[in-house]
Amino acid sequence: MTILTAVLAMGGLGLLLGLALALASKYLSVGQDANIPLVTEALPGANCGACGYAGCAALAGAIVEGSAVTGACPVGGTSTAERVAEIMGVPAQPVAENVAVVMCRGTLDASKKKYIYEGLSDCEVVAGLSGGDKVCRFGCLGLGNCVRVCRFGALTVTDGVAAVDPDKCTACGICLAACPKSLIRMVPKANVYSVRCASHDKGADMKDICLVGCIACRICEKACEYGAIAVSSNIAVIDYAKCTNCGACAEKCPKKIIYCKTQGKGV
Amino acid sequence: MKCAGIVKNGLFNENPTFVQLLGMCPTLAVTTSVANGIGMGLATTGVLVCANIAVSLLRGFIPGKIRIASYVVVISGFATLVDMLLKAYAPALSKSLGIFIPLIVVNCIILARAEAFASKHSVVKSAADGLGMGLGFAGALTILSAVRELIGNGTLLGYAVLGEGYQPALIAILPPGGFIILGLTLGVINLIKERRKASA
Amino acid sequence: MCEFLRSGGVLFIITAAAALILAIGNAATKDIIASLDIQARSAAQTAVFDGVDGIDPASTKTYDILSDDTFVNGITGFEAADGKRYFAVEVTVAGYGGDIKMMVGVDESLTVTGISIIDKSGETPGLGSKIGEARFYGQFPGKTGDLAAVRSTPGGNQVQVVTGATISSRAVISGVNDAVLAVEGVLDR
Amino acid sequence: MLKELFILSVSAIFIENFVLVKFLGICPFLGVSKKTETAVGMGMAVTFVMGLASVMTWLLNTYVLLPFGLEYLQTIGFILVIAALVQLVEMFLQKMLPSLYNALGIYLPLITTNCAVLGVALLNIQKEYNLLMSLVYGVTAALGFMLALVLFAGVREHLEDADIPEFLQGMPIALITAGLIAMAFLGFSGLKI
Repeated sequence: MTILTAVLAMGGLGLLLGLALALASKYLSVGQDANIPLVTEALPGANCGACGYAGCAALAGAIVEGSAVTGACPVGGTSTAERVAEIMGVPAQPVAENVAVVMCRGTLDASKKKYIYEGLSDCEVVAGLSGGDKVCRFGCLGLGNCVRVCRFGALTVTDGVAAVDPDKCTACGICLAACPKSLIRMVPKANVYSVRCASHDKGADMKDICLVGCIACRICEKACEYGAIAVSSNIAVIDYAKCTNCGACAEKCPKKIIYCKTQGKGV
Repeated sequence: MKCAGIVKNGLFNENPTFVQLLGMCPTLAVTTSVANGIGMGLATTGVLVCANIAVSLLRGFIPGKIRIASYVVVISGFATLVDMLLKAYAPALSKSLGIFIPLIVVNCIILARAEAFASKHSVVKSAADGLGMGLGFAGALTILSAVRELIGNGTLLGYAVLGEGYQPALIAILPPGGFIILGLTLGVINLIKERRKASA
Repeated sequence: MCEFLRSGGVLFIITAAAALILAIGNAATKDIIASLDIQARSAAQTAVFDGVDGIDPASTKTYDILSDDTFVNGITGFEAADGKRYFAVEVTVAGYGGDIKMMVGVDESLTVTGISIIDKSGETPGLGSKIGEARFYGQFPGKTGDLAAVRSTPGGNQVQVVTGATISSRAVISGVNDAVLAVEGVLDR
Repeated sequence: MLKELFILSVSAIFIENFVLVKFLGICPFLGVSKKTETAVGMGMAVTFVMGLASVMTWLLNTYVLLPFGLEYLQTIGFILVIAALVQLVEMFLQKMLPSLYNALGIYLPLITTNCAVLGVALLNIQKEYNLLMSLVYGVTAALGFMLALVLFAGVREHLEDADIPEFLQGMPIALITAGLIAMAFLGFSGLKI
C-alpha cells in the first residue's frame, strides 16, 4: 500500500512540475531567434570584444538583428564571415583584412634614455614617470603591456621595442588600448611600406633623441608620385588607400626609416 | 575519442577537482582522512557511472524543457537507493560511508557530467567518462586527504607516521585548512606543468 | 498541446519510476534496518553495562519521561545479580552537523556506568566523529551527574573535550547530565 | 517570536555562515566571484531562490511527505522542486524583467547544482522550523552566502594587480585567500547567542 502512495505522490509531483515547466516554456517564451545560437557557434568564441560587442553571443545577437554585418568579426576573418553569411543566408561581404603595427623601432641602442628605470615592468607605470625613461616621449617603452594583453601571442618585445608578428596577428585590436603611448595602429595587411615612427618632435633635435626617428625632411613627399605620403606636424604619414607599394619613398628616405615588410628592414 | 582517451581525460587534463574545480563541497568537507577520501571517491565514482549510463540511456526520451529536472531525479534516485542498500546489507561499510551518500546527491560533478557529456554521447562513452571523472575525483581526494591528515593529525590511514614528537596542526583538518591546502596543491600542479612544458 | 503532455508525462514517468524503485527498496530494507537498529540499541545497552555483571536481560522495565525539556527519550531499568537496579537511558542531542544518538548507563547511586554513541553521522568525519573513540567516552564511567567540559586535564566531575570538536563533546556531556537527572527523577518516584 | 527570528538571522549570516563555516555552495562561490557586480548578482539570485525553495520544500514536506510517511523521498522530492523552481524563475525573469534577467540570468542555472539550496531545505526540516522560520532562515542564509561572496570578490579584485608568483596566480591564490577569510569567520563559531 505505501508503495502505491509513494509512486502516486512523487509521480504526481513530477507531473505537476513537468506541466508547469511546459506551460511556462510556452507562455513565457521570449522570441529569441533560433539563429543566434547557430551564429554564436560559428564565431571563434574568443569573446575578445574586437567587434565592439561584449563577446560573441552579443555579436551574434547583433548580426541576427541586422545591426552588424556578417563579416563584423575581424578575428574570425573570411572563414568565419562565410560561415555566418551561410547561416544568415546572405552573400558574404569581404572582410577588411587588417594587421596591427607598432609605430616605433627605437631599440635600446638607437634611442637614448633619460634615466635608468628600476621598478614594476609595466608601461603604464613608467609612462607616469615624466613620460617614460626614453628621451623620445612618443617612443615604445618596451615593458610588454601589449604582449600580456594579446590573446594570440602575436606581440613580442625584442631589445626594448615591441613588434607584431603579422602571421599570428588576427587584428582583434585589444593591444591598441593597452599601449599607454597608443603606438599600435591597424594597417591593411596588403600594405608593405609603413613609417615606423610616431614622434612629433622637430627634425632638427631628432639627432639627439633617436637614430631611427623621422626628421620630417619631406623628401618622401616629393618622391611619391601617387601623393600617398605627406608630412604633418613633423611626421610622415602614409595614406594606405592611395599607396601602391611602389617603394619610391623608402629608397629616397635619408634616415632609412620607411620600413619594408617584405625585406623586414628599412630599405 | 576512444574510451581509454575519455578515461585518461577525466583523470588528468580535465580532472574535476584540480582543473574544473567542481564538487568543492564534498572535497573540502570530507578529505580529513585518507580512509574518508578514498571512501567518498569510490562512492561518488559508483553513483557517477550509474547516473551517466542512465542519463545517456534516457537522452532521446527526455524533451528539452525538463532536461535538468529529470537528470536531477535520476541522480538523487540512484544516490538514495545506494544509501538504502548500504544501510541494510552492508551496515559496517554504511557506518563509515553513510554520511557521504547525501553529500553525493549535491555533488556538482555528477549533474555537470550528466548535462555536458552523458546527454550527448553513447552509453559506453558516458560510462567511460563517468569512470574517468570518478577516478579523477577519487585520486584528487586521496592526495588531498593524505596531505591534510599528515599535517593535521600526524597519521596516515590511521597509523602514526610522524611519531610522538609531532604536534598536529589542527587547522589542516578544519575546512579553512582545506581551502589553503587545495590552493597550494593547485600551485604545485601549475609548477609541475610549467616544468614539464619548459623541458618538453 | 501534445508538447505539454509529452514533457509533463515524461517527468511523471521518470519520477514515478524513481519513486517506485525507492519505495520497493525502502519496503525491502525497512525491517532489516529496523532490526539492525534494535541490535545496535541492545548492543549499546550491554556495552554501557560492561562493568556490571549479572544483568538480567529479561527484567526490563521501561519508565516514561515526565518533563519534555530534556534530551532523554527512553529509560529502561534492569535488575542485576547484586540486587541493585541499573538504568539504560537513550538520549538524542543536537551535535555539530546533526543529531547524536547515544545510550547512557546509570546505576542506583546515580553514577555513570558507561556511555555508548549509537549514531554520530552528522558530525564532521575526523573531528566530531572522534567522540566515538574510547579516549573520549571512556572518561565517563564512574562519574556522577552535573559534569563540566574542560579543555585541559579533567578533575573529579570534569570531562576533557575532544580537541577541535568542542561542540560535539559538549553535546554529549549535556546529554549525560540529562540522563542522570532523568534517572534521579525516576528514583524519586 | 521576533527575538527568535533575530537570533536565527544573525546566526545564519555570521555564526553559521553557509559558505565560510558550513562549507556549502563552494562551487559557485569560487566560480562567480571574479567581480563584485557579478557577485552581487549571484547573491541576489541565490537569495531569491533560497527563500522560495525553503517555503516550497517546507510545504512539500509538511503536506505531502509526512502525512504519507515518505520521509525517505525527502532528498529526491526537494531536489526536484528546487530544479523546477530555478527553471521557472529563470523563464519568469526572462519574460517579465529582462533587465534583471540579463544581470542575473547566466547564474540561475548554476543554482540548481548549488549545495547550499538543498542544504537549507534539509536543515529546515531537521531543525523543525515552522513556515515563517524556514523562510527567514532561507533568506538570511542566502544573505550570509552573498556577504561571503561579495567579500571574496572584493578581495579577488585587489588580487588582480598584486604581485603574485606566476604559479600561484588565478585560482590557487583565490583559494588561499578564501581559506584565510574562512579562518576569520572561525572566530564567530564560539559565539552562542
